[in-house]
Amino acid sequence: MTILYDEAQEAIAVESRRVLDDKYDLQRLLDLVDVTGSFDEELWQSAVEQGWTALAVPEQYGGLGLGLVELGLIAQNLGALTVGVPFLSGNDAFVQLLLAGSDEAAREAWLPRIAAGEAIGVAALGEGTSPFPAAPAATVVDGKLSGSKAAVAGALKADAAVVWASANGKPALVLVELDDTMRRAVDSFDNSRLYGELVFDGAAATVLLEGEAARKAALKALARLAVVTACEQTGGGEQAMKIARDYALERKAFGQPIAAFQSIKHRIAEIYGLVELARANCIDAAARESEADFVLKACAARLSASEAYDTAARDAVQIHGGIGVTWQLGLHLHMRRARSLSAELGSPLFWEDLLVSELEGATA
Amino acid sequence: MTILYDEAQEAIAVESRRVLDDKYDLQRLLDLVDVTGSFDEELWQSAVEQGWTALAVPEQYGGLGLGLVELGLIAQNLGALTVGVPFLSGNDAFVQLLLAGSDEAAREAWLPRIAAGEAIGVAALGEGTSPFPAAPAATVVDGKLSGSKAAVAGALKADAAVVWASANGKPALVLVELDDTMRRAVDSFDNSRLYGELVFDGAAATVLLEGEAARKAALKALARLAVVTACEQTGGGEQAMKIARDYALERKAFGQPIAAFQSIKHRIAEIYGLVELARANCIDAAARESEADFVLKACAARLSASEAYDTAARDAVQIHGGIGVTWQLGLHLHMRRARSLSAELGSPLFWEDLLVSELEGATA
Amino acid sequence: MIDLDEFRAKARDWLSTMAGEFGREARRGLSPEQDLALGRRYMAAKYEAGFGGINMPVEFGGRGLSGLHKIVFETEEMEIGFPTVYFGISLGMPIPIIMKFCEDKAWVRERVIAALRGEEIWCQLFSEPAAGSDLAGLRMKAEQDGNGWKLNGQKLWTSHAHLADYGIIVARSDPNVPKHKGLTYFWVDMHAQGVEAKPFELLDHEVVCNEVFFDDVKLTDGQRIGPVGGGFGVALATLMIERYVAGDADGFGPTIPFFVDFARDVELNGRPAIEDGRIRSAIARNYALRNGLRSIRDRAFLMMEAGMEPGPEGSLSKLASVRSRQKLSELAIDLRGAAGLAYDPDAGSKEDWVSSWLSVPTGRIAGGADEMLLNTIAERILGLPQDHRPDKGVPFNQIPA
Amino acid sequence: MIDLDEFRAKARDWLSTMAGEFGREARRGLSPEQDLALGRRYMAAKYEAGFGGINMPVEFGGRGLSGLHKIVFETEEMEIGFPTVYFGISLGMPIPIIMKFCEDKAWVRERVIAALRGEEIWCQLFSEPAAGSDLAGLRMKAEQDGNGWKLNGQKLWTSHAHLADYGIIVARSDPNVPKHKGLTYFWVDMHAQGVEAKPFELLDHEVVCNEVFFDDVKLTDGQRIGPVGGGFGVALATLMIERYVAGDADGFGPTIPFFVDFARDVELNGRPAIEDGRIRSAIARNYALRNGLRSIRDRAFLMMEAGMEPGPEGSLSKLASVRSRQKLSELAIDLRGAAGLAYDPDAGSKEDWVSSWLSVPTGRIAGGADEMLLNTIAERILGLPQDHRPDKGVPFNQIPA
Repeated sequence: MTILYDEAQEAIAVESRRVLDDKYDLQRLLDLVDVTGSFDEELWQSAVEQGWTALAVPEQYGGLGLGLVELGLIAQNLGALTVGVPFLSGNDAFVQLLLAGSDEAAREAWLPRIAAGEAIGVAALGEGTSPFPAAPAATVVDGKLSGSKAAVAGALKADAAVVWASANGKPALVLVELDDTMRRAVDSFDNSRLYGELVFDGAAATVLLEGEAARKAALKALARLAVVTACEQTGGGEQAMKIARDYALERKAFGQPIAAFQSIKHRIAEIYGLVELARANCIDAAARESEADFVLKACAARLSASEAYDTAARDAVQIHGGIGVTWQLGLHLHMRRARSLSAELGSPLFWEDLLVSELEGATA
Repeated sequence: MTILYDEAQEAIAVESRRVLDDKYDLQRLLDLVDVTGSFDEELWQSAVEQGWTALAVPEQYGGLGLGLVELGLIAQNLGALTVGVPFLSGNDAFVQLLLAGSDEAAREAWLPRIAAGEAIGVAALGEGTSPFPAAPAATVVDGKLSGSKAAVAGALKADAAVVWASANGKPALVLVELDDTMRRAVDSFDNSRLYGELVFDGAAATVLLEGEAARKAALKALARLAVVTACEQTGGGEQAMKIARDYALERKAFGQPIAAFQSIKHRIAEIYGLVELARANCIDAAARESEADFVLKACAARLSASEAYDTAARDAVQIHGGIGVTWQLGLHLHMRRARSLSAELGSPLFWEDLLVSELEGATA
Repeated sequence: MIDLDEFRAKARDWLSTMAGEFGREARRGLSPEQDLALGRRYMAAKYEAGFGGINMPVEFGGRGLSGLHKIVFETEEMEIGFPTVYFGISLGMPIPIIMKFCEDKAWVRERVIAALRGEEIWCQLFSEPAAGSDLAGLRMKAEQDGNGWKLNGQKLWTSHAHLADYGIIVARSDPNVPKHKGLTYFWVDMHAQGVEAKPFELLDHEVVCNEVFFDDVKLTDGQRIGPVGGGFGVALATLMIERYVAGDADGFGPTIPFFVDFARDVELNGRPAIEDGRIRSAIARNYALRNGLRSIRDRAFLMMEAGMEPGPEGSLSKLASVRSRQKLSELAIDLRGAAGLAYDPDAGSKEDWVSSWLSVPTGRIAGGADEMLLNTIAERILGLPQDHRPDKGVPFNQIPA
Repeated sequence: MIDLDEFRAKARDWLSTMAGEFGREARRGLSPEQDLALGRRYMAAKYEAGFGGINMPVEFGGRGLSGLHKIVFETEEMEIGFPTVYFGISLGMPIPIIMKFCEDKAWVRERVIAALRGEEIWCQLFSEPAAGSDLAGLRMKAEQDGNGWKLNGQKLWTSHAHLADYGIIVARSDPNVPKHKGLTYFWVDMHAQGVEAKPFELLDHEVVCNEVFFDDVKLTDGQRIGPVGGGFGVALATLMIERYVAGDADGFGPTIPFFVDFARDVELNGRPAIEDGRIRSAIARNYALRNGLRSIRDRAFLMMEAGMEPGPEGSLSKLASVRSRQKLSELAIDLRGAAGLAYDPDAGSKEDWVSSWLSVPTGRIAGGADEMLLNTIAERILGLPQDHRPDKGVPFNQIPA
């Protein structure tokens, strides 16, 4: 796959940004921060109308049949505006895992509803501090799932999950409807991510994949989740950088714009570099989904995008001085989102380790 | 012990610097860089005349009976001028290890000669990449030492060594005369450190300490070596910072001194901070030699001084632009010394691990 | 004068008897109003016990001890988490300034004692929307008005202004001269006609800072502090007072032992995180940095005790410690992965990583942004040139806005 | 035009047949003179084989292919370590400039072919003792002299000047106008009366750079390139040519796989270092950075191939890759502890950590210091203001030295 965008892709990027800019409302986003279980319903409605939920669902299931590149472009725009709708990446991981399995009935039951925006899915892989435990403690016995899975974005509103669990002493991916599942809501510093732990107590579970096939599918889904999230982080980082640049051009101190001071000017240039490296890694990874080194490339995208967003958000606040730490300016939305996106898929340390393991595999 | 210098200490600092400034000869130092086995004999003669070799030797053995604080002040000045005499810290470690043991005959044989500058001693603790292996491979059997010890500063000219070895399955510190010992000279990027591996093949060895007592004494000697070296690094870092500052004030670009550009100005300020933190840690450690947390404090001094010198040397070269990378300016002497002092006692990773182990011990 | 060790022992004794009524645990769950009221009672008790105004002159109601005694007391006091935050600025800058500059000594004594007892609170009205790091760029207008003055304009970032009874303020009395030269310094009654403090929220919902509007606020000339046009000098003197205030090597965030305990508990790849090299590196590096800061502070204390001027390296404290706190807080949150997403708004920033991380950006800006601190080190300590300043020597009203 | 993949295959075939005679192994132990002679023979062979002047016009003796063909060839060529270093600048900037600006086409064609065959070498005489980053601050004097010109002054940092037959030079023809406006550009004969190149050593003993003195060196007006007073524009055009030259994501130092192998071999606490979190972090971070740079480069190639202008993010390559190389080289040396102190002056900086570390500071300065690159990104890409420049618009001879 080429790493240059084609015209259709350019159009998706421009059009999705236009829709989001239209709907953007800072006050609404600020209001979401403190309320556990809240999200931006109005914007989500637009997303469904725009067909973003159908984007990466195969055409035979009512989707548009597009891929990771297109999804990444939307994610980048969502990230830029710190939107309060956390369903894009979770839906996609759910879809991918159903596609990886061989349960056609499950696909027919869920994929059209996901595409139409009538249902929300998540992938529940992590437990405790690990985003992908080698031997998951959640266990399926006789088709019943028990155990708890770490907080996942969107979990508080999700209708179904694909869960990384143990079955017959082997790892497995199982499909669970969440109607009766207890969700332990997380009161978070970024509540519109709808974080909740999922606590299963004998929930009916359909096994999609088992053993090594399950592990491979889960790792690939995690990597794809990482790439979509990295695109979101890159978009956030770029936007924080631009906000800092614009402020530095406008704000004066000692008779000149603060952008004229190299401590500000060079810092913004460094952030630009981090953002462009993240973007380049995202583009590279998105184009290599079917290659053997996809997980490796996803790790690179994840690491550089986390660093870019983290640095951009932190420095944008610092460059703003006092005004940057006020509630009402809302720059802290980027600071919060940078942190939540960094933590929700596991720490950078996890991704560093995974990258090196992949690299060792490749060069051994 | 107080952390303020008394008058005698201030005098040592000022006087030793004066002597060194008098003897400083850039060309002589440049000439030493490439010649394995070379050192600054003229300066060493002055050091002996000044009594620096006697400084930390107890009075009963012909020394001045001063301590780590005074030694650190000299080391700081030696570091500032990247002198080509690597004997101060090795001598001191050798003396300390003889004092830690109970072999009075060995003390009487060696300490007066060390104090008088007639003999040079080293502590040979490291093997391979480790500055302090838990189970040294060098072994003493029936009073004969075999095995090889990692490169030590000053080794090519040393007369005797205290060696960290195994004896009867336990660790031990043994004294060895080096007259007949094979020294594998290291062709180094900083040759005036006189690096050589010591290769023992049945050398006569006197056991000074064994078992846990040996381990404790060796660790303390290593910590003391680290503090003296940290003082040397701090002196080097401070000097590199001053050289960079002076150049930045003098060199003009775009119609003003380059020091007026914040990228230069703030970088020098950051180095100042690193140097002062290193100095503060050195002072703290030197004053706590008899306390239970001495090793912990020594690790802190070592780490911050390595970082300060490394950063100062690297940035001083960068701030100089083209002229900074010329042979003749000699700024690379700081770059070389920063690296050699960082590597010769084991990597920063070793010291990080040791610091945390000490901290865990203290807070467990 | 009482010896420091003896004083420390006495202070500890007294503080430990107060911990139950006023300490961290007693404050948990209080509303801001209740916490302030508790704070006022604590200040009164402290004053009665002889620990109020430790280094202030006896003639003004203080105890006449040294600055070191004060620092010793406050270091002990900080450990227990008393509600003293409302009085820190009040007693830190405005009270020393009126003691130094105001002529009506009886009035000053009344104010000092009321402030020490927590009955009155003072604020410091310096920053403005267009004057933060560049304090001399301020626009608050002070016009001659009969025998007195009239203030018009807006201040910003004023801590505790909404709780304050009095304030010290710098205003522009002459816009026709270069900006540092046209300022005059006053004290103001925060309850006077035309003063309005509007508190606003910071990013962690904390309500400390205010916008303060002045609309034809009348002052007597007796409220002037220092000469007309000499306000910048008094303002600098005010800021210099901050210099020797005890810093915190932990940047007012969690300590290294706290992180060590955390790193023992949290898992990384199925093992305690503390066994991982990256975590060991973070612990070691931050320990070394903070140990250096503590050593610098201890040396400064010893020098002050010996009657010497401490070295300029004390200016590293805030810069280095707050950055260290920021990075370590981020790492701690990330280490917990999905488990690190929870936030307890009642947790304190010395005991909770998310609280520490959320409030640390304020610390990097308040009391001098990193960039200004680096400039100060570069210019005052290292003798490097000032930045280019196009406003230098230009009459204030001719500087482009 | 031959398709890129086919071209790459042909290039690889030919290069592999040359490796034995001219590659890295064949060069080991050669004196500088022998290595240069080998290089000249390699260039001649390359020209004969049709790989000289790949993207230069056929009329001047080139092959008329695209810039991408050239980059493809050079990427393959770099792997084998041929002695091409003496000809890089010569063919990179001066030759394209004379092709573009000089009017005597027959003479140009002779020069181009001689340079492509390694028979003649050109150097670029820009920097001076007081004009490095600030190129327009140069002082080399060009005075009208009859119908021609006379040069007096000193250049510095001129790579390979001591080997060069010709050079391009910028000199000050009018000190009475602002500094960018008083410059004129020429080509010079390095063997002419009054030209003296004095090579000097860099910190790793490498002899590449020269001081070059000009003492009443006479030029004809035909040696002028561009208009009188228009030299800065031609100089900028020269520097722009560098922009699309292939970078190296490894900063011309060791690769990540090389570090991975190293980290498997070296021990830390008795275990392979690669098992340690710090080492894994260094590998992962540097891999991600360099993978990003490679992706940027690949995208730029594709865009050029598609006839589009590549994005400005290509300007990150040197800045990021050389810093990455520096940190990784330092880490590798430190990891070896006392065993890392050895130095082999014959080792290459892509295969040896000490060599890489010793020569990397030159890389951080040559071709634009980090600080200048950051300024370029900030100003040209992000639209941030230029630094304060007290010399702006001031006649050159009134700028304080």
